[in-house]
Amino acid sequence: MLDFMFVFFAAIALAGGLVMAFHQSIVHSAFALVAVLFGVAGLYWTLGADLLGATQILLYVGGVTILLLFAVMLSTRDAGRLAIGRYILMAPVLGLLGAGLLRVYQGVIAISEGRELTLLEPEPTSDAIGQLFVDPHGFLLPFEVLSVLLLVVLVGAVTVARQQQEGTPDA
Amino acid sequence: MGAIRDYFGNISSALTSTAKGMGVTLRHYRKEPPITIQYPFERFPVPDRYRGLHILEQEKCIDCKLCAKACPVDCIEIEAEHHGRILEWTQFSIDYKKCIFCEFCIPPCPVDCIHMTTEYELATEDPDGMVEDLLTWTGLRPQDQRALEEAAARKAGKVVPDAAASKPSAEGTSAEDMAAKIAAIKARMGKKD
Amino acid sequence: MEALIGLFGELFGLEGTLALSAAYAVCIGSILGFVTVYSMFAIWMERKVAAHIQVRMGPMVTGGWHGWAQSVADAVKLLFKEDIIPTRANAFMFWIAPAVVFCGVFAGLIVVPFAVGVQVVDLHLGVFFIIAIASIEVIGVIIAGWASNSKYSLFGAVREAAQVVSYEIPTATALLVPILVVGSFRLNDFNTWQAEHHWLIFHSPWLAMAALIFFISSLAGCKRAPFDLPEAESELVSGFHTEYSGMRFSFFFLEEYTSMFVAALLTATLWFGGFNLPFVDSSAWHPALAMPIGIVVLLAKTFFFIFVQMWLRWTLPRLRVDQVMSMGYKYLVPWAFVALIATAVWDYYGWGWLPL
Amino acid sequence: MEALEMFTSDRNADVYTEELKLNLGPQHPSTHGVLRVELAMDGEIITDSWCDIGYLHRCAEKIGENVTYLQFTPYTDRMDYLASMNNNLAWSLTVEKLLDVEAPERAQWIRALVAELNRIASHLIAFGTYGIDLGANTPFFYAFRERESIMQLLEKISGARMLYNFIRPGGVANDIDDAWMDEVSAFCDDFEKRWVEYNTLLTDNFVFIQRTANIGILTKELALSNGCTGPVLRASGVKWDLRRDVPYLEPYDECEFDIPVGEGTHGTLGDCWDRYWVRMREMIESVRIIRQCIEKIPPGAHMEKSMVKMYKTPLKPPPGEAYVRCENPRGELGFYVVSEGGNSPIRCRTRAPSFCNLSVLDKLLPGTMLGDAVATIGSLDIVLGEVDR
Repeated sequence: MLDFMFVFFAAIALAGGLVMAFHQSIVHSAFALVAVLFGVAGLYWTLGADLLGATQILLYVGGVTILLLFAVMLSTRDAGRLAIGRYILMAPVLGLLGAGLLRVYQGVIAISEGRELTLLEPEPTSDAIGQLFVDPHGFLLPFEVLSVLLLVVLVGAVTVARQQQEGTPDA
Repeated sequence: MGAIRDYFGNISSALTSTAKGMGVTLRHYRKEPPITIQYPFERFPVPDRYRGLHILEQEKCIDCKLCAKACPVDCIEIEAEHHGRILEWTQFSIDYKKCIFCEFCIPPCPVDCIHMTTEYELATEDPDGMVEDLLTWTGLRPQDQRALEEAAARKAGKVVPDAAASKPSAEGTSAEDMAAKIAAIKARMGKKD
Repeated sequence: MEALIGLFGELFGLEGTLALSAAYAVCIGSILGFVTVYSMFAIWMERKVAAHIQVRMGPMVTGGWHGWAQSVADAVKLLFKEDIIPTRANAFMFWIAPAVVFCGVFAGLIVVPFAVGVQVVDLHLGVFFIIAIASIEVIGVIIAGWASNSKYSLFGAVREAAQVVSYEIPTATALLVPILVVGSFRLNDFNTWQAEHHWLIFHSPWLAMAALIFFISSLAGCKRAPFDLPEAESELVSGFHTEYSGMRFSFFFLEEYTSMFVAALLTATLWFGGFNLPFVDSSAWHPALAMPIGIVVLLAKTFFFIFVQMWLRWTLPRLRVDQVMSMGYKYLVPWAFVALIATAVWDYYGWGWLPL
Repeated sequence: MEALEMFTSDRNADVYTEELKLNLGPQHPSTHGVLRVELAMDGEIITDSWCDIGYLHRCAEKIGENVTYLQFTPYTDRMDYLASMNNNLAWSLTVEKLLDVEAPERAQWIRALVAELNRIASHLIAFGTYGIDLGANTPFFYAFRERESIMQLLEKISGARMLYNFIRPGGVANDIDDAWMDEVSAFCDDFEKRWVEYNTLLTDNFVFIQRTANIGILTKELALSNGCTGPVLRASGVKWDLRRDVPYLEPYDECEFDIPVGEGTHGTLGDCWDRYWVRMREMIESVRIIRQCIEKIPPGAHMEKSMVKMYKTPLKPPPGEAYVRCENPRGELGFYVVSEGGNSPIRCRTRAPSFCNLSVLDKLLPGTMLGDAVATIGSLDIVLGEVDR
């Protein structure tokens, strides 16, 4: 069952990725990104990282892509379609990158060869993650530092937005 | 400080006014009886003075066309041929597509022959059916025919064939029905014959 | 779920993946059936509640008794209605949007415990899963609004996106408060905790406040009045589903009523004792007795909250877009955090509140 | 308002959101008929608006020049179809002025009574539909419940539910009896209780105040320069009511009543809430007038004797002109008629209050949000039958 689910979610992610890369309309690409993120979330889930999967859906599918869609839909009409031709020069670079990635995968496969791969029944991870977050010997400090960073970012965003407002004429 | 007071004031007024409003709606939900009725099965009583579809007392009508003239929307079409005092009726129709039920056709009538009933359902699927002919008969009735023939015969100097047959007779239930209806309308409207 | 798998094994000799698939199919089918029947009932109920509040009678003819079959008749009508896709709409996206919208809310129901053992998956991430999976619905609405190629639809979709994404914060934060007390995401743990102790709504004033905040922000999540801006009838005609008709439109309807159900059910499960009766300890009862009573109790609580949602809808005017936002960010979010922190302190010192 | 303007994007900036043209109407749930408002939107904020009227134009004025004076009475019903009595009244007064006759005393009191009843009915519609515009559906049905009582009362004396054609040149069509007046006073008692309920439900509701206070502020200067009248003008703080200033019926001279004006209770003077609240208080004042009418109504004829013949032979007023204005629920309704001595006027002109009130819409909308546009249109309380005529 789980391996079937793995294939299923991987297919969704892959198909979404292909559509995202090759579709002419940027809005369609954004929607395809949703499929990719959803597929990846499913992969996390099948691999036992259920909290990560749910967070992925909550934050990326339900949050980040919506901001992205906002930006895409509300921007000017010219940005709606991308000319692929303009990026043709980048093809060699991308090709090299792809080859490198293939090599990496080859290495991974070589390492795992001969080992028995078993998909484990997912274990609850939320308790452990929660403990780690509030454990002084775990990730409490990075967690707090990140919170402060996010707070700073938030305040900064508000400040920037306020300054722009004051700058607008006829306010 | 004003801002803080506003902030908490907003919260409290939002909660209290919502609660009060919900109290009103809950009272209606639980206590107030519905004011609507199940229309085709039950109806509101129509007041006596209601201006509904017309009814015509054809025996009385003298084809003076005053009602048609009074009509603001020209919805009344009257056509009749006069044979002395006898009328050969072709048409007395009201186009209910046009009629605005203003009642201006009622007061001008010198013989008080057109009335409005309390009938108000005039919805139809057939627009042509909206032109209603108020006539109970068209052309000449047999007794009128006979009376005319008599008159013609008298004019020509001939003998009258049969006097008894020319008497107008109350015939058909529809005429009786209508008389009853009109009497009822008159009683309602407080008019006297 | 396990019981079902066992049943399939016994009856048909199914094993392993096959039994699992069959059990899933049965579960999903029954939830789908439940959702459909529930939605029809809820729509009928909504019309009746609205009518009685508004001194009317509502549907009275179809089906005989108080027009109970009105929703069935409507559903049949919607099924047979011509499927219209606007000429300049994006056909594929237009086609897929209602399904996406419905999936998100529908998937949330699989973790809900209706009674002891009546649950598809006893996911330990229960509450979190519901919140996460429900956020997919926003994508569907945006697709619908964008693909309809109508300005009203686009307005509705943008409003929906902004509103639902914003209100996810107070919703999730308010949900964290009972989670903090119980110490688990698993919905069943809430039932057992509340059976052992007391209903969480009586735990402390902060939990009551969290319940209120959750209820208000879940209204916004369900696009119910006074937060029904995405489909604000007087402003946007019908919002993001302006161009939809027939079966596709009914999917949006199903979604709205199912999300109402999920919100009401979460309120009932997390704060109001779930399937536990008040003052009665049902944990020792025989499952054959506890199960139907549990289902009835939970549904009764749920429908009470659905009734409150309807009652609010027919009482309040609609807020404006920016007011919805400022309400979310200025009032609900801070107070949700206050409730969270206060609950942590409260529980740390183990203060009591009501003599329970 | 200024706060909102800050959010509108700067056209000269590198990045700005595209302007969106939104057609509010002609078929739209909140335009109260077939009004089309073209809005230029910057996100949710309206940057510009154009009002497009004429979808309901029926040549009412031209028809008035082709039918007799009496025959035009039912046409006036159909202008402001929510306040037919008041329209009939204005037209009848115009014709009477032209003929230089005056309705009998009892007819004048009956006229005032039914006109005030109809004013309540009209304001109830304004109140109910305003609720619907703002998303509260329930007050609408409560308003219709009371309006239904009024309609049944008026139906009893006139024979029609909405287009009464009751007040005619020379008097009123039928006399009223004591039983009917008892019903009216019973209605008044009931209505005052309901009115308190309305306030609980809508007027004092926090969300409602948020949606209407400080929205669509109509300054006194703008209202006067655009010829706004009625509750729209009074809400801006101008105490001008023809019933008090130019009493065109005897009862208005003799009855005691107040003229509610806007006070800016929850925001700025002349905002949507003020307009709404002026209407609400006017209903109570109308109830006061009705009570006094029932008390003081004198006996006598309900129709001028010399005028009865108008049903058979068309009225032929002497050459001349007449202009009469009346305080309708929506403002000053004026009829201007020029006679050359024939059956029908050679010039018939209507000063429609809704039309003048609507003219401020384009000035109120820019800078507000889409939801406010709906609130503003609703608070002006227009009837498209009268705007387009």
